Order: sequence, then structure tokens, then C-alpha cells
Amino acid sequence: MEVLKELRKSLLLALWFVVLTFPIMVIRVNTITDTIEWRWERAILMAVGSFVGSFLWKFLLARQEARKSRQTAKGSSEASDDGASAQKSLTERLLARLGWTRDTLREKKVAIPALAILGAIVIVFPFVTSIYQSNIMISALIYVILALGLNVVLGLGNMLHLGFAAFYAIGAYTYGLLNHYFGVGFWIALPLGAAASAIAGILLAIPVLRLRGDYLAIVTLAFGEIIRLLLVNLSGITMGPSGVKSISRPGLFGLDLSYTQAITYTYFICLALVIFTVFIVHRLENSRIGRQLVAMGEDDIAARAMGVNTSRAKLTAFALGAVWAGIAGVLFAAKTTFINPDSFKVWDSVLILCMVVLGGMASIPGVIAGALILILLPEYLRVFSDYRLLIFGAVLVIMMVFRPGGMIPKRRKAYKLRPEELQGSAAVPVGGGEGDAP
Amino acid sequence: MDFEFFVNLLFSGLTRGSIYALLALGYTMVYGIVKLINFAHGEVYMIGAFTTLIMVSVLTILNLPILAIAVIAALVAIVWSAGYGYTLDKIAYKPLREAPRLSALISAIGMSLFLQNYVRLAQTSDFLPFPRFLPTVRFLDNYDGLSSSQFIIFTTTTVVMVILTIFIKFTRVGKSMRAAAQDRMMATLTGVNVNKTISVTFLIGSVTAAIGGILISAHVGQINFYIGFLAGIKAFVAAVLGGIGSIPGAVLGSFVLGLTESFGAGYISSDYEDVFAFIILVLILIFRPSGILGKPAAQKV
Amino acid sequence: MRFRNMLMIALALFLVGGFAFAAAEGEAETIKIGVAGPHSGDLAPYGLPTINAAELVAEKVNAAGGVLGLQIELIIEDDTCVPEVAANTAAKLVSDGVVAVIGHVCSGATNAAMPIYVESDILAISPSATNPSLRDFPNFFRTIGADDAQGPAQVDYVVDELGMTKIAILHDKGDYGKGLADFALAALAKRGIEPVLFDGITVGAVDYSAIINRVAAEGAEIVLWGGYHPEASKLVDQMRSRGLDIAFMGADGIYGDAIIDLAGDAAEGVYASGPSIAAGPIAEEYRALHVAKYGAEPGQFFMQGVSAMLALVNAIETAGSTDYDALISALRSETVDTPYGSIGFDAMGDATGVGFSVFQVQNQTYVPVQ
Amino acid sequence: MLRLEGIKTFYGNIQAIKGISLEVNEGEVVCLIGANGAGKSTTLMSISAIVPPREGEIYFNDEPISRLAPDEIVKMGIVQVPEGRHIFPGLTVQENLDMGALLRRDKEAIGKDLDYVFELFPILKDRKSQAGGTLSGGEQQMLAISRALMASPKLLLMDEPSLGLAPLLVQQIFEIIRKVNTESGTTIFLVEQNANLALKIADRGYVMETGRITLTDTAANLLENEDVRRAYLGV
Amino acid sequence: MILKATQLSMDFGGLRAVDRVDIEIHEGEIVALIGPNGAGKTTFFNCVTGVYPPTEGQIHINPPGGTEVSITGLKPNRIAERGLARTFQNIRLFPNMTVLENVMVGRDCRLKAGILGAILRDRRTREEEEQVIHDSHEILKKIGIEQHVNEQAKNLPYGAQRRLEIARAIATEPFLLLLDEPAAGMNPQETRQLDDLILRLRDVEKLTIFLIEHDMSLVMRLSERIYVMDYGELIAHGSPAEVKSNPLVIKAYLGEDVSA
Repeated sequence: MEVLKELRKSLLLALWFVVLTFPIMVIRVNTITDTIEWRWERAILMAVGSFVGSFLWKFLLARQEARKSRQTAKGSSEASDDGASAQKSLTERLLARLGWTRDTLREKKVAIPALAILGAIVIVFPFVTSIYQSNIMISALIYVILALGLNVVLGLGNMLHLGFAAFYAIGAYTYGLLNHYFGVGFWIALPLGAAASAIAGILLAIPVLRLRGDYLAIVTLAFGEIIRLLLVNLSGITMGPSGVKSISRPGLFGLDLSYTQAITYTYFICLALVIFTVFIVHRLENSRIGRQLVAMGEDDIAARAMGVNTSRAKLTAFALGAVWAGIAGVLFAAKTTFINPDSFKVWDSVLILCMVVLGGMASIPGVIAGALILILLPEYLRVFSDYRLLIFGAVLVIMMVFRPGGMIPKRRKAYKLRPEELQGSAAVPVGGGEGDAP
Repeated sequence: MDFEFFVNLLFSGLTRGSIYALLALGYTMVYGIVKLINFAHGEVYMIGAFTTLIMVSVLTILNLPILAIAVIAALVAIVWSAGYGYTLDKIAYKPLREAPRLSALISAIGMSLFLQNYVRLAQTSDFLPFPRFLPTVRFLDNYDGLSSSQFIIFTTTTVVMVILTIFIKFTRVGKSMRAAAQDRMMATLTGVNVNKTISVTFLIGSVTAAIGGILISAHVGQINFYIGFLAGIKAFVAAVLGGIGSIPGAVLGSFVLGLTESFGAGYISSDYEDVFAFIILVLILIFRPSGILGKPAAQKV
Repeated sequence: MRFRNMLMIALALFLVGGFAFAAAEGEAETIKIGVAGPHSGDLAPYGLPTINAAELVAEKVNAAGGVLGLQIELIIEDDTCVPEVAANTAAKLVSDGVVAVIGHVCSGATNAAMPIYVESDILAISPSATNPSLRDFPNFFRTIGADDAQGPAQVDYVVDELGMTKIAILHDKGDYGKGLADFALAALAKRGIEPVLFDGITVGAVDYSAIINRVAAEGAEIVLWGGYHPEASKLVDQMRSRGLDIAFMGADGIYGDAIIDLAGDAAEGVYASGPSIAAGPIAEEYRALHVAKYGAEPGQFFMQGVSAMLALVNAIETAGSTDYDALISALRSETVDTPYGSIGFDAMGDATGVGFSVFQVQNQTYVPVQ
Repeated sequence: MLRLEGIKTFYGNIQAIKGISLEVNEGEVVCLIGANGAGKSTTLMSISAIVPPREGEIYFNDEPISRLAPDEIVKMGIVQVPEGRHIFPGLTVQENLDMGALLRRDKEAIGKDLDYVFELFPILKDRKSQAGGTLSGGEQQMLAISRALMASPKLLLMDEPSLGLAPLLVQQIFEIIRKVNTESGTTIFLVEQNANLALKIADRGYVMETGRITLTDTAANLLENEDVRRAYLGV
Repeated sequence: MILKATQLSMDFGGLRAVDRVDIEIHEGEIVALIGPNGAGKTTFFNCVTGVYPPTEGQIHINPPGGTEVSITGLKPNRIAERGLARTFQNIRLFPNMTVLENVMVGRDCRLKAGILGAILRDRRTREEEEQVIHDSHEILKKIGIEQHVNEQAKNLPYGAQRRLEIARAIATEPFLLLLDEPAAGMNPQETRQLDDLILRLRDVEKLTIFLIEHDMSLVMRLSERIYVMDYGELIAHGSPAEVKSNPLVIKAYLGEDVSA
């Protein structure tokens, strides 16, 4: 009976989709030539597709439900003994398949060789693959930096920022214009771009200190567009829509590099900057500044009541986020050697946002994974050429529906305490209630 | 730059404002009830227009009179858009009701991208001519500052607003929608089926979006798969400007935006048209952080 | 430990990359020609016709035994007209071992891709990138006239032939449109004429009546348009329905049937400067081939694409190899029969023989008026 | 009439109700007292299916109802006046009342109930077209009760009706609760912190502590109970 | 006197939530503020801690060993820096942070490390960090929830969450602790333990305590003085015994018959 009912439901669903998509899928019109094409085979395809798809969808939903209820059941009975998030991360489950746990990874025996192998792969990568691979990897690494920057604002400070591409643009144009007008080199422009971007970040943050949530989001979106439109319209300075071209690639002690060498060199610069970014963002996150940001993002009022200067924290978040965008911008200008305002549209801001959320807000590995996947996926989807953006959109929806917390959700750092501290007895008997471990 | 010019710009602003309003209504209604920025709303608008185009072409073969074609095609398109809106909610948003709000936003972005490319692949990436079936209004012919289609857009928008206001104010479903938007838990306690109400909201939002899509496409006379994106963003800005969640706010915000753009373009420079629009937005939000008609969210401590 | 987590993922991705790379190895010997342009996204209509053009030429050549005894293999890559993607696309084509590229389509994307081709000894023939600054690249060729030739040609016609001096210049703020508008402005300035209006419009906006009212209020006799046909058709349509019956002139961005299809009656009387008409047997042949294969009329820049491909094939045959320098000198010295008649390339890579004409829509077709 | 059997309810990972059973008979006023956070409100939310119980069953007139949707519960005649009143601030008083009668189609009876409500709280009639959000706390509470009455409930669940009201008003509200009970025979299940007053109008009472029922008796006996007096009556 | 509010009023769009309230707190006291729900107690707390700037009136503090200053209209974080810490009626922890991190945020306003310190992690910053971790852990021990150290705050049992709020507040090193219904939701046994904790905070940590509470038994046991508010006004003030027998209070709060 159950099976029949499910079948009937899926059939109805298939019918619904066939009817829904009928005009657009089956009939193709061309109002130029006044021709109409009927593609009935597509209706059948749609029917079969949605019928099968509905089962897959139901199966995945059911699995997710099951996981959720298992977790809450566990959470209540075992009183959440481990402090970390109850949800098992993707990596954890993958490892579990191999019979490993997180601790296996933590063991030096495993960790050091793994690190070494990864390091080796990353280093030989540009030499064994084509420049195309290096090229897209550079793009991906630039976006890793960008996403990590946005993560400071969004992941830590919990402020929705839809104009991040503007800071990216400021970095890129700082280098592009300085190089064009004054011949300033990459290494000098790098800190300048970061600084210009940070100043813009503070300028944006000051008027929006009072705003929250979606209102903040829309103002950042507006800010992003204003910057882009200024780049377009102030053509006397920025060369408008035709952009800045022939920007120098990063110099290496005045050596003349061939294209392949230059790309390889840029690849390593990016790699170094990514490591630098991860290092700093990680340190910030686990510092007083990071704690204040997270606290502000979690509960603004409580944070203020605990003495956190939230205005300053917001400014700090915007400025710090912008720094990375600026750096990424300079790298971008150096990599493409040509920039124009088209690279910094709303869509680009949205894409960076997707990286952070898809990867897992506030989680550094998550954000890195998000950026790598969202940049590399469309590139590797080139095989599907026409369909890649369609698939890309579908992937975003499916990922969010089935993993709303992102691919690698944030795990709060567990502070290790010295053993003697752990042994101290409670001065007051605990009245915590039944939730406490026996 | 005389008075006539001013009046002309006023009409331009009202036309834009009307169009934004039709889209912003859907944004604001959906936001009011599920607190979600429905990024794919612009795509529903685009699909509404595309379906109309398809139906018009099909019906033309049947040799019906042009007005009948227009009406039937528009009705079919509206119904189908509503279907898309409904399905959109069920697939991409409903599973995420309890999830972090940003996840739903990303899902919406994904849906927007998906629908754009779905239409592009199933139809074409070219711009297609869209039949200009809006009737000509005779008495406007002598006046050359305003076109009939502008007049029709403005009138239709007004009618839609009035109908919508009556619907929201006086019908059972409308009241449920308002109640659910204000206090979802309490609405449930009075017997509102919130899930159904949300579906209805998506349906109505999609209907107004589709009406907008049809009107605008008939006004500009062309269409492609990408027209929803920019219009969607603008309407979203308008909705926030007016105070997102507030229906009169969305209308007001749309007209403020439309008029700002129009006067900015007319009196200063159309180069900076969007800059003016965004600056007005930022200024209004700085002085009224919840939009023109938005209620300041009282934080309970 | 979170680092290890991240490392694992990075590792996986690098491996995937490696495999994707490995899979592309090892095929029979062909002459590889890249085709790059926007094939997805909102600008796809400008990129896709070039693919069709390249395919039709390649099919014809291959059916006749290929060039130098080798079959032509097209490698088609999407750059979505975004410079950074174009740089990746270019790198992909380089690593795929193409000898030349038909493209890119947008000037911005071309600007981003060209340095990579320069450094990799690959030449590019664009069917549509009109930005004069592209001449800086020694390996750049185009089968379309550059903007700095077109702007003055337009102004000459407007002022001398039409006798109009109250000119409103509008553009779409894009690299192509704004560039054109700037050259028209410069040409006007040389004659000591100041336009009554010089302004950019927002692409994709739902209504242009504000700027049209401005044009009317400034008393312009003609609108010079820098941009593409969708916006142009909206503009003329809204001008006409508002009762503003002044002249409208665009460039090759609106030269083509698309604007007539879109704007219908409103397009009547619209001027466009453009490469002298693609008529004659070759144009007809490829138009027919296109209709036969794709069931539709060819789109924008199709004929330029055909020309580019024909010129390239001809150069390979003349040079007798796919050597970079030999190809470049062959392109510069030879002329080739294309839909636009016999064309060659000058030292700057600009096509010679694709002069500009001015056309006007009369009875729903473009007819040359100069 | 209403019977809870071994109800366990969770908020996310936190178990708010740890297996309670209780009973409300037709025509009774039963009150549930306990400290803030003891799980009283959650009990009501479980009955109204806003937070459905994970274990146990709820019977209404011997029918299991724990799997029903909230609107179906309302349709059965179980109506709640939640804590904090939850007036729809943007709707007028009249519209708020209309929301109460949302699921009813019997126009005439609705009209009668409206008259009855206005008779109970004449001030609401004067404020008919005023937005709910602009009413004072006391008026809001009156409106909240009236709105629930407009659903013509068989069982009225009330959560802290005295919250934030002036003493005089509290008296008045409790009198009206009693009046509704006797006049229209509506069964009332009351959650209250003001144990003293609540127990005075109730027939029976339950005492709840951290998710469990710890005591039950007639209201009169509970008022005399030493532990109850100390813990909840502040004596 | 260490805290003094004079003629403090707070309006919300025409509605007067706090009406010319005068309150004085002395060092080492445990003072309770009681009154029916909605009487304006929490609003009063919010004014004192800077969440709302008061419409009228003044608030002065005089920290032990310090001088008297006005804190009227200061931002909440400035007030916290000056030594007033609070808890919230509806628990407002940082739900996704761990217990230890919650406490560490409390201590943050006493730290000096800036961005540079965070990045370079120089010796001073490192030592400061270690000190914070150590201190926070000590505080958790004092409050009796140290076994939860690395759990996310949102996963704690209710009683432990209440305690964590207190822990976080005392981490700011206040001289005056404002507790908003600390016993809400606790069972009588937990409430007794809370009694002990509050007394110990006063006696051992030398804190002055000002609390809003509904649980009369706790209020009567602990407080030396009680203020009673109703309708935004102060209606009574005195020792527990005095307040208990004040007819106004009985009428407003305890219900008319309790005194009988």
C-alpha cells in the first residue's frame, strides 16, 4: 500500500512537472521567423526525469530527517558530551568509511605524511599540469583569499555583505591605475591596494553602523554598485568601460619571464598569500578580536553589555575583510593584466557570498573548500559547456537543501587545559539538572 | 527645461515606479511572511513574459483576434508563473524554513541561476521581439510626452494595487497572510495553516510578477532569458527602501526609486541614474534604518 | 586539525584537476583552432554565431580534404565576455595546443586574452572586437572595422549628408558602446560641434522615457547610438511611441536584421554604419548553409566569423604550415574572398577592404545610402 | 475531555517536558502552576501542536490528537490565549477578532459571539477600528481573550493571563474567566504564575517543576499546602 | 553609595515605562527589585546598563575606591568597562560559542591586545591569552559549571545556562552585578544552590548584588533591602519585613489575601 501511494504521488508529481514545464520545454517559438517547434520527446523526458528525481529527492530528504532525529535523540540522552557541534562533518563521515576518526588525522604518523604529500602536490602542480590548470588554480586561490576576507565580515561578524566585489575592485584598480600612470610595481601596490581597500571598508562601515540584517545587505549592495558605476563613469581617470590593460605581471628581481614562467610565479605568489591569509585569519579568529566579532554576530546586545565595543568591532570587521579583498584585487590585476568594471558586478559579490555559505560560515576549511569548488566546478563543468550554469544553480540549491550548514560546518575551538586545572573540584555543587553527565 | 519637461519626467518616473512596484510587491509579501529575499523572483517575471510570448505564437496559428490572443496568453502565463512560484517554494525554500536564513538565500540564488539557464537552453539566448499588444489609447495621441503603453502600465498597476489591497484587507486568505506576517505563531493558534498561506503568498507574488513581466515586455517589445535579473535587483531595492515586509512601503519605495531615477537622468545625467537611486537608498536607510514605512524592529531585551 | 581537514579537500581538488588534465591527452593529429567568445550568459547571442560560422567553414574545408592534408578541429571555449574568464579560456586554448583563435568577441575579454596569446605564439582573429587599443598586440587581427574609423565615418555622414548639427550621443556604458561614442565625440569636436547631449544609459532598464524626454527637450535632430541592438530597438521604439520622430543612427552593433526584427516598424528609417554589406555568392552560400544546418537565420557577427575563419584557412594554406610567423606574414600579405568581398589585413591587423558604409532601414531591410 | 499521557517535548536538543500526564474534565477550570521555565507554556504549546510532543499521546474527547496540525486542533475547539498576548499589532481590534473566528463559517453565531465579547469588554467596542498594537496592556489582554472566544472554543487554554496587568485588572480578568466558564460552559486550562489568584478560581490544580508534574490536588487543598505556599505564594 | 539613580524616567513613544525612580545601592549589599511583570523593572535595568538612554534623570556610580561619576547616557560597553555587569531575563548567551569562550568574551573588556597582537601573537598577547583562559576557567569553577568548558552554550541544560550568564558577567570584573531574574525556571533545589552562589559572590568575591526576582522565597532569604516597582513607579522600599507588610505591596504584587 505504502509503495503504491508513493508511486502515485511520484506520478502526480511527474505530471505536475510536465504540465508546468510544458510551454517552455516543449514549444519553442521564434518570433523573428515566426516558427514554432514542438518537441514532444522533451515532455516524456521531463516525465521520466521528474518521476525518478522525486524518488531520489524523497530518499535524500528522509535520510536527512533520520540524521536529524538521531542527533537530537543523542543530544538529549547523552547530554552532548563532546562540546563540538552535534552534526558530523562530511570529512568525518568520509573518514569513517575508511575506518578513521578525526583523531587518526591528528596523529603525527598520519598527519605529517599527509601534509608532506599535499605540500609536494601543491608545489609540483604547476610543473606537471598545463598552464591552463595553473591559471584556473590561480583564479581559485584568489577567490580563496576573497572568500576568507568575506568570512571575517559574514562568518565571524554575521553581517550580510552583498558588495564585497567593490573592495576587490578597489584593490585591482589601485594596482591597475598606479601601474598605468606611475609604473608602480606589484610588490609596492600590494600593501597599497590592501590599505586603499581597508579605508574604503571603514568609509562604508561608518554610515551603516546602525543597520542590521537585510538592510545592511542592501546598503552594501548599493555601495558595491556605486563603486562600479564610478569606475565606469569616471572614465577620465579609470578609462571607464574599456578598462586598464597591459598591467605588469609581478616582477621577480627584474627578470624577464616567459608566459609560462610568469604564471608559475604568480601561482606561487598566490599560494603564499593564501597561506598567509589562512594564518592571519586563523589567528584573528582565535584572538580577542575574533571573539568580540563572533560575540557581536551572535548577540549584539549581550556583547555590548559585556563591554564589547560593537561599533569598533564592526569597523574592524569591515576593514579586515576589505584588506583581503584588496590583496585579492591586486593579485587579480596582476594575473589577468587587464581589468575593467565588468569583473566587479553584483553577481561577483553574490558568488563570493555563495562560497562562504556553501563551504560553511566561519569555518576556514569550509570557506576554502567553498571557494575552490565554486571556481573550479564551472571550469571542470566546461565539458557540459551549455549546461554548466544550469548545473551550477542546481548544485547550489541541492547543497543548501541537504546541507544547510555548509559543507564543513564550523567547529568551535576546544581549549585544552592543563591537567591540574581539570582536576580542581567545584566549590559549589552543581545544580545544572539532569543534563549533566553522571 | 520647462514645466512640460518636468511633467514628462514625472510620467517616466511613474512608469518605472509602476513596474518596480509590481515586482516589489512579490518580494515584500514573501519577505513579510517567510523573511526570505526571494532572489528568483525576477525569474518568475521573466518566465511570465516568456510563457506569454509562447502562447501568443501558438494562438496566432489558430487565427484568433489579437485581443483574444493577448488575453488568453496573458492568463495562461499568469497561471503558469503562479505554478512556478509555488513549485519554487516547495523545492528550494520549504525544506529550509528552519535553516539559517543565509542558506535559504543561497538556495534562492541557485534557483535564479537555474531558471535563467533553463529558459535559455529550452528556448533561446537571443532577444526575441515581443508582440506589442497593448492597445493604443486614443486621447493620448495628441500629447507627445507620454505613450499609451506607459499609461496602460500605470493604470494596470494601480488596478492591481487596489485589487491586492482589497484582497489583503478583506478576504479570509488575505487576513491570514497579514496575520502570519505579523506573528506566525499566533496566526497558527488562530487556525491559520501557515504552510498553505505561504504557498498562497508565493502564488500571488508570482501573479503580480507575471503581470509586470507581460506589461514590460509588451512595452519594450523584446525579451530574453536575462531580463529578470536587473529588474529583480531594482525591485528588491525598492522593497527595502519602502520598508521590506510592508506592502504600501513597497509601492512607495518603487515610486521613490522610479522618480529618483527619472529626475536624476532628466536633470543631471543618465550616466549616474543608478548612482542616484542607490544614494537615495543609502540616505534613507541611514536616517530611517528600517525603510520609509518599515517599523523599527523593537528589540526586546 | 581543521587544517588537516582543509588539506584533504585541497588534495582532492588538485587530484581532480590533474585527472581532468590527463584526460585531455593523446589524440590524432589535427589542426586545432580555438573559438572563444561568450557562449553562455547574457552576451551569448554575440558569441554563439561565431561558433556556427567556424563550424560551417570547418565542415566545408574538412569535407574537401582539409588544409595541408589535415582535418580542422575546433576547440570551442566560453569566456562569457568576462576578462578573467577570458584569461583562463586563453590559457586553456594554449594548453590545448591551438594554432590560432577565432575570437574573442568582446573587446574587454580580448584585451585580457591577447597577452597570453602573444606570449604563447598564437594569433587571434576577432570577428567583432572593435576597440582600437587592440592594435597594440602584434598577433591581433580582425575582420571588422575599428571604432576609430567608424565614429568619424558616422559624423561625416550626419553632418555632411544629413546636414544635422544638433546631435545627441547616447551609449550603453560598455567598452564597445562608450568607445564608439567617444570617437564620435572626438570627430565632432574636430569640426567644432558640441553635441547637445552626451550620456550613458543603463543596459537592461525597463524604460528609457526619461532620457528620451531629455533628448526631446534638448532639441536634438539625431541620436547617435553607441551600443548593441537590444537597447537600440528599445530606444527607437520608445522614441516613436512617444512621438519623437528624429533620426537615429548606430554602428555595426545594430547593423543586422536583429534590430528590424525587434523594433519592427519603429526601426524604419534607422541609420547604421557598418562594414559594407555582406552580399554576393559567399555570403549567400553561408547564409543558406546556416539555415540548412541550424534552421535559423545567422546571428550577429556570423559573417565576420566566416570571414575570419576563411582568412585563417587561407593563411594556413598559403604559409604551408602552422608556424606562427609564417601565418602572420601570410595574413598580412594575402587577400582572401569572404562574404565581404576580397579582404586583407594591414600591419595593425585591421581588415582592409571592409570599408564602412551607411545603411538605412527602408521597408524593413537595410539598404546602403552611402 | 483533555487527557495527556506521558508527554515528552523537546526544543531542539533540550527536553522541556519530561513525561507528564494530566487530565481536564468538561466544565472544569484547571490550573497549572510552577516557576518560570518549568515547562508550563510548553505543555500548552504541545497541546496546540505548535511544538508537537515527541512521545506520549494527547486525547481530546478520547480521540488522539497529537499528530494533528495546529489548525486542525483549533478546528476541534481547542483554542489558546498564549503568553504575552500576541495581538496582531498591525490589525485593528475588529480584524483581530475576525482572526479569532477565521475557521468559522456560521455568520450569525459569529455575530452573536461578537456581541457577547463586546458585552464582556465594552472598551473593545470603542476601540474597534484602532490598531491592536496601540492598545494598552490590559486592553490587549482583553482582546486576546476575546479573540480566543470568537473561535467559540470548547476548551480554552490560557497562558499567564495576569502577566503584566495592574492588580485591579487581574481581578477583573480572573472574574471574567470564571464567568466565561460558568456562562458558556467553556472548559478552561489555565497556566499561571500568580498561583494565589489562579488557585482561587480553579477547581483543580497541577504543580509543575522542571518538566514534571510534582503535585496535583483540588485548588483549595493546594492553597493550603505548605510547600506550595512557600514556593509559589511567597509566604 | 555605589550606584545612585535619581528621578530616572524612560518613555517609549508616550508610554512611561519607568517613572521618576530613585534608587541607591551601597557597597556589599544584596538589593532586590521586585514588582509585577511589566512594572518596568527590566526597563530600569536597561537604563542603568545603557541599553536605553533614559529619557530623564541621572545615574551615578561611585566604585569602591573611586570617585563619583555620572554614567547617564553612556553606551553599554562603556558602562560595562566601568564595572557594572548584568545578566538577562531571557538568557542571552552567545549560543554557538563554547562555554569558555562565552566567559572569555566577558573578560575581553579588560584586555589590551589589538589586531597586531592578535596576528603577531607576541609574548605579551600570549601571556594575556593564557591568563584569560586560566581566569575564565577559574570563574567557571567558582560558578560550578567547569565540566561544560568546551560545550557550545546552546547545548547546556537550562540551569547551567543561567549560571553561565552569571559567570560571563563576573568575568568583566564588576563591582556591581545586576541579575535579571536569575532563578527563573529553576526548581526549588536549584534555587537553593543559587542562593549559596549569590551569597558567595557577595562574601567571597566582594561583589554588590542588585537583582530582579519573582521568586519571593529567594528574595526574602537573600536581600537586605527591597525596592518595589509597580506601573513604572517605586511604590515601596525597605527591609524584607517592612516590604512584606506594606499594604501597597501586598495589593500590587502578592495578591490581596496573602497577608491574611
